[in-house]
Amino acid sequence: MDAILSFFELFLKGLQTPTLGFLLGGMLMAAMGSRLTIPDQVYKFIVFVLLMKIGLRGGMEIRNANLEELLLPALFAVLTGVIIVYLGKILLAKLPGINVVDAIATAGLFGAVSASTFAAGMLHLDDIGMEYEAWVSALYPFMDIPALVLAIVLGRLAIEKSGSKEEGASLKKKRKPVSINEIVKESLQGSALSALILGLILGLFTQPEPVYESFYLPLFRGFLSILMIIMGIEAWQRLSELRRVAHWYAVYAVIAPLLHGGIAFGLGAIAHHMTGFSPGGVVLLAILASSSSDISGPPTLRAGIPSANPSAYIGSSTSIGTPICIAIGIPLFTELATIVF
Amino acid sequence: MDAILSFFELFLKGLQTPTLGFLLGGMLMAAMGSRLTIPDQVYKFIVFVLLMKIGLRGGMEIRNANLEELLLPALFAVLTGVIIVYLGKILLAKLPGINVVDAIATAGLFGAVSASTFAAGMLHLDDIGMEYEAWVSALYPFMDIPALVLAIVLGRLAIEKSGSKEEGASLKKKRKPVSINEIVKESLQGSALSALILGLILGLFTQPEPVYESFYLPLFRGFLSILMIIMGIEAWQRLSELRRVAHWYAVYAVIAPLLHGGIAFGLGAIAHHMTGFSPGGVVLLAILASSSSDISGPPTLRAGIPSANPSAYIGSSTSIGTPICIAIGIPLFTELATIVF
Amino acid sequence: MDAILSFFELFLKGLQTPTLGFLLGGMLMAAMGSRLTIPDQVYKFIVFVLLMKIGLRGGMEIRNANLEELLLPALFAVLTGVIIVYLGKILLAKLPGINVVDAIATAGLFGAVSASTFAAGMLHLDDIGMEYEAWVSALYPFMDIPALVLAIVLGRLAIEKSGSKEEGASLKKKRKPVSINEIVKESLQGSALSALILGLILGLFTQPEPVYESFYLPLFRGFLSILMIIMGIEAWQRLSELRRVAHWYAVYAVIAPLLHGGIAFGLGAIAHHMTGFSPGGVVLLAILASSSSDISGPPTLRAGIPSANPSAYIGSSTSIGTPICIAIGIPLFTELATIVF
Amino acid sequence: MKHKATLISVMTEKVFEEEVIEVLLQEGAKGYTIFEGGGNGPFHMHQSGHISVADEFRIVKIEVIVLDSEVADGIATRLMEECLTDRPGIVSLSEVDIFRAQKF
Amino acid sequence: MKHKATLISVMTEKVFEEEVIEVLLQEGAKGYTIFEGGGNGPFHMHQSGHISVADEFRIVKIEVIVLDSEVADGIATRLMEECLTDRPGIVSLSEVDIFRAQKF
Amino acid sequence: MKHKATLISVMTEKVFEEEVIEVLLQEGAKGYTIFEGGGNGPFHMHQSGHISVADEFRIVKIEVIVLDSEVADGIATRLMEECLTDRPGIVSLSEVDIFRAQKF
Ligand SMILES: Nc1ncnc2c1ncn2[C@@H]1O[C@H](COP(=O)(O)O)[C@@H](O)[C@H]1O
Ligand SMILES: Nc1ncnc2c1ncn2[C@@H]1O[C@H](COP(=O)(O)O)[C@@H](O)[C@H]1O
Ligand SMILES: Nc1ncnc2c1ncn2[C@@H]1O[C@H](COP(=O)(O)O)[C@@H](O)[C@H]1O
Ligand code: NA
Ligand code: NA
Ligand code: NA
Repeated sequence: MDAILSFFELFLKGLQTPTLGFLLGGMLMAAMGSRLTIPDQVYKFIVFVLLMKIGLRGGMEIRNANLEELLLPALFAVLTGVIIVYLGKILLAKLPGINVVDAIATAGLFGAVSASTFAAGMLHLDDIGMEYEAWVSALYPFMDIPALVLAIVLGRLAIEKSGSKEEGASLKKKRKPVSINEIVKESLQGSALSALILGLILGLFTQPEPVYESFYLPLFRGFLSILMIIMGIEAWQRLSELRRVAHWYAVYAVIAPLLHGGIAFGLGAIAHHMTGFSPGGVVLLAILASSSSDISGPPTLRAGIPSANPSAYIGSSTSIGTPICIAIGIPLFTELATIVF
Repeated sequence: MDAILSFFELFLKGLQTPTLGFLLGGMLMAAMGSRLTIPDQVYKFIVFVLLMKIGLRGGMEIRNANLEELLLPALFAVLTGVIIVYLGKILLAKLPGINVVDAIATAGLFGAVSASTFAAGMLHLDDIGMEYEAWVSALYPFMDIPALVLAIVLGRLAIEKSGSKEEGASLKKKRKPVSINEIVKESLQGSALSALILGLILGLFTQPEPVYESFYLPLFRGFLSILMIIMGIEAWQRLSELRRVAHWYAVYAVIAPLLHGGIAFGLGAIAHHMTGFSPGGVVLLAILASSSSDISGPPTLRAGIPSANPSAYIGSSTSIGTPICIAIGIPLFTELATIVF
Repeated sequence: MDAILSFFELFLKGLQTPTLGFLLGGMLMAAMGSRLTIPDQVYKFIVFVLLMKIGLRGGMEIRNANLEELLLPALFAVLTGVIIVYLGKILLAKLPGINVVDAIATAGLFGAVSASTFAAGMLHLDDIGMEYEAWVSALYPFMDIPALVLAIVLGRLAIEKSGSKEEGASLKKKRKPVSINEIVKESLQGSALSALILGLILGLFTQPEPVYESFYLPLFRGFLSILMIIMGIEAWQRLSELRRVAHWYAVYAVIAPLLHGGIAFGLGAIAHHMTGFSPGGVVLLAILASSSSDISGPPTLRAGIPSANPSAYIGSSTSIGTPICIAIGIPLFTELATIVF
Repeated sequence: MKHKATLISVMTEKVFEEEVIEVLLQEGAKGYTIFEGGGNGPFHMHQSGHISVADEFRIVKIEVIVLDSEVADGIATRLMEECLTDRPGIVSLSEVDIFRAQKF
Repeated sequence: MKHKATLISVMTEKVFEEEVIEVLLQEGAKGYTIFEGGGNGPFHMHQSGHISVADEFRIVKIEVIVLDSEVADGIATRLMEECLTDRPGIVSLSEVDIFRAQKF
Repeated sequence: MKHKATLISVMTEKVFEEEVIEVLLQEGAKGYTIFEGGGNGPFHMHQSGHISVADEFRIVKIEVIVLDSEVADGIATRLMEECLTDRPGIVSLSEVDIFRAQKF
């Protein structure tokens, strides 16, 4: 009871934090029909700087870290990504009016990771002073890639099985078979993961402290605030697309972030007890799971499963999944960690 | 006499302030045929950050403000906007070679407000330490919207009256009638006002102090300097358009900023004596009036009165009105305030 | 021997400096097929801010400088630009498989100056505390313009001489003759030189200290780091173009930066002994010579000598010349200065 | 299987884009594509250049392919009368061949 | 000297651009041009709008001119079958006159 | 009222845009539209890609509609001879129908 009260208090206070406030502000603007936009190129630059900042810091701190500790959490990250996709396939595809291929794509996006949400989570922990391992940002690809790869493989298998008979024949001859290697490579080469990896490498092998302190760190909070406005606008605008697809997507999108975060939190707690994974690390693992990909995921899925309907997967993720994760997921898992550990 | 001398001194010193210097620098570059450009997307982002900064600060300070004090200045802002448009219609439309519809559109743009000029005015007051009310930025829409709405309504009435007889009939059936509500809504949804309002709301209801201090505030001066360069380039480039229209536009554009600022200064002085409106507030009200819209105004007018010639209204405002307002208006009204109050 | 050792040490340490590290990081990303990109508009804005920063500082410091001292180094800058082009024409054009027009264009690009490399050199000197004259940035156009003008003139003469006989006749009637004035004007109006000159003027005639300290200076290091990533990506991507042209371009591009820097270093040393040109100034003169133009040079050459193959000149310069200059040239000339002076 | 169809190209300022699209959809166009550009025409001046403080003044080209050439004529006529009479803009029609006629 | 040629226009999402170009080059096209835009079509929704968090969903138009109209038909057919069957996209052909035939 | 007209499309690099437009205006074109894109052609390489440190190398397409097909031929011939002989670029002509002939 106390916990619930304390969570509501936290939530109300959360509404006042810039992160959530700016997200809601963006939604409000879009809802009022505002023509406010942040140029696409600025958006890309902001995301790049945020990911470089996270990567650089991770890289600089990893230098003295004990990387063996990463093993179990990384394994759990992979496991979470895989579970989310299978779970989504089972849950969503059974619902009325939902095509199995669309269900798989949606689950893939929820299994993948949002860099922006992750950045918001990190800033939150930094602000309240909850510590986490230096290498936590390196967990990102361990959850992101397996989820996307699995979704694409399952999606293509589903298409082949149910496949449009007339065209099937001519297509099979010409379309290349699913290559897991290819998809993994494609994922790693995406702009979000590339920026993170570049930051990690530069943090690890060069001495970027002066530029980190004078540029990447001071811009972090401001750029994140703008990113939240963009995501808010986008969330509202995608709602209209969500309305065109089955309502069950909306239901899934409300529950999924909390369910997925909960699963990861549980696995993280096991790591906490087995190898001393920090409470902050557990929270960030939960946020990775709770978030759904907004930058690299959609185009990867689009290329991988072209016949899946983006209105379904982008709509669910951007319009509902992400706001729920930021508004409820982040404070919830943080609060949970202070109670549990 | 002393006052005039002191103003000239101020003006010479003003030439050295970065704000005006950067504006003139931009004009110089364009005059020399330079291919220097600031990308459009960067321009939009800069304007967004400036307006968010102004809005956030306003919102944060309004929390403890006595909002009743806003009433009279807001009323005077509306009045100024309306006076400017009628005055412009009367003065400009009488001049030889000037079409009444173009005259109205031009007056509308001068009645509306320039966010960039307003930002320059605020920075100037901050630099010399002249204080103003927290809610002054909220006056912006009270002058901007009435001026644009009135101009569009008058413009359309003028077209209908003088209207091209042949097409008139078929048009009247199909064109929607003027809806004031629509125009107000359109104005509020424009990107400039949206950013300002978003900032105000976030400043009022969330706790954006950390992000304000670490991001919006420190970038303000630099972004404004770049905006001045852009405006200088633009001012010069539009001169060629101004040359295509009647010379009287140039005359109007020289006088209007000082005349309009003077009117608003007078109304502001009344508010000063009646309700204690601060001298800084009076100066900013005068700058709002003196400025002419450069971001939202032109497209609003273009959509509202498509047959009005943008070379006339944008040329007058951007090439002459804005530089006069920044170079002469801002120091003039500031100096006036130190003398008068 | 000691000197060589000390240089290698420096080079290894240099690999860890963010400047070089970020350049290599960008190359690595591109080599791994990453889709990481920095939007073009952001790139332009970054270059603008870097050049404004350099210009502003130069302008502010020049106020108290003895500008007569600039004469000899400026003369040597011109001389270097001219020597590089003639040398390139003689060396490159003799090599098998190389067209004389392409050779001249390539030499022109290596004679011209890279703003980004120059910025990297300045930051390096600032970091190690080696001082240089306030007016050093003003040397830029003295080397850049003569090199480009000479290359275009020589290129056009070569075309006329060897010229395609059939079309020659009709062309000669219609094409305007080479106008040196035109080319100089075009160069000065280019976006890079314009930004530098604008900064110099504003630094000289206005009081931009507050905006310099609050904006241009703090962003310098960070923006340069991003520029290095962009240049790294670009360097790798252009390699494929270089592969389409004669291998001798690659050989030239490896040697040229060191050779050209060496020539300028020698001339700078003369100025050091004659007029007290500072060691830091000598290093920067060498870096100007060692660098090859990446922003304004290519389009100027493209317009001036359209039949020259951009794969040859851009490929050599961007893919090999620039990385060599940054990785080896900058530390080499700096080290040389500490030994020699 | 190739089919004859008509491509309608509308050039106008961005600020009038929405109205044009409304007409297209009312007339039953199943799809359209929009490109941004710059331009100059006999009706006033236009933003063709680099800096564009008033972005909405940019030129857009809206392309629509319809199967029936009479529908195309109807769309073009409505556009000329309703959207472009006292505004900048031109409309042109040309013949194209398309595939999968059911999409148009 | 004018020559008859065929212009092939492909509209699809950016994410499929690479595959289309691969087919074009395989079929011997000597050049092509790409424009970015926005659009809407009967196959799912598309990003036509302003903000585009998923930039790869933008519409591109790929234009290729080839001399031989049968080559054009062949390219169009291959594109429809291989690249655009279960994906967004349309292909159209039109007649143009070009100069310097050796370039095509 | 529909009228026959000719659409001239010029693809070249941005750096040569100004010269092309000069020719168009000299020949009496009353309007033109420009789109930016990327491309590849047989004459050297072009920037088709994403990053473009040398923005002026981008491809532009300049579209001009003129009423008289002989004027169109004249423009095309002048462009080929004066602007595009030793430079990248192609010119194509096609037939279109336009409205309000007085604008062209
Ligand atoms: N003859 C033309 N050829 C190509 N585009 C044109 C032509 N005339 C006008 N345009 C385009 O249509 C827009 C509006 O033209 P206007 O209605 O004449 O102002 C111009 O900005 C051009 O982009
Ligand atoms: N009738 C049409 N006219 C013009 N463009 C179209 C048309 N139909 C589709 N398109 C374009 O082709 C893209 C893909 O269409 P679709 O395959 O129907 O999803 C759309 O986003 C439009 O850009
Ligand atoms: N066959 C073609 N089809 C479409 N566009 C082409 C073609 N050939 C060349 N282009 C365009 O024209 C530009 C210049 O071509 P080029 O003169 O061959 O270098 C290229 O970058 C393409 O954008
Ligand atoms: Na996830
Ligand atoms: Na005003
Ligand atoms: Na050089």
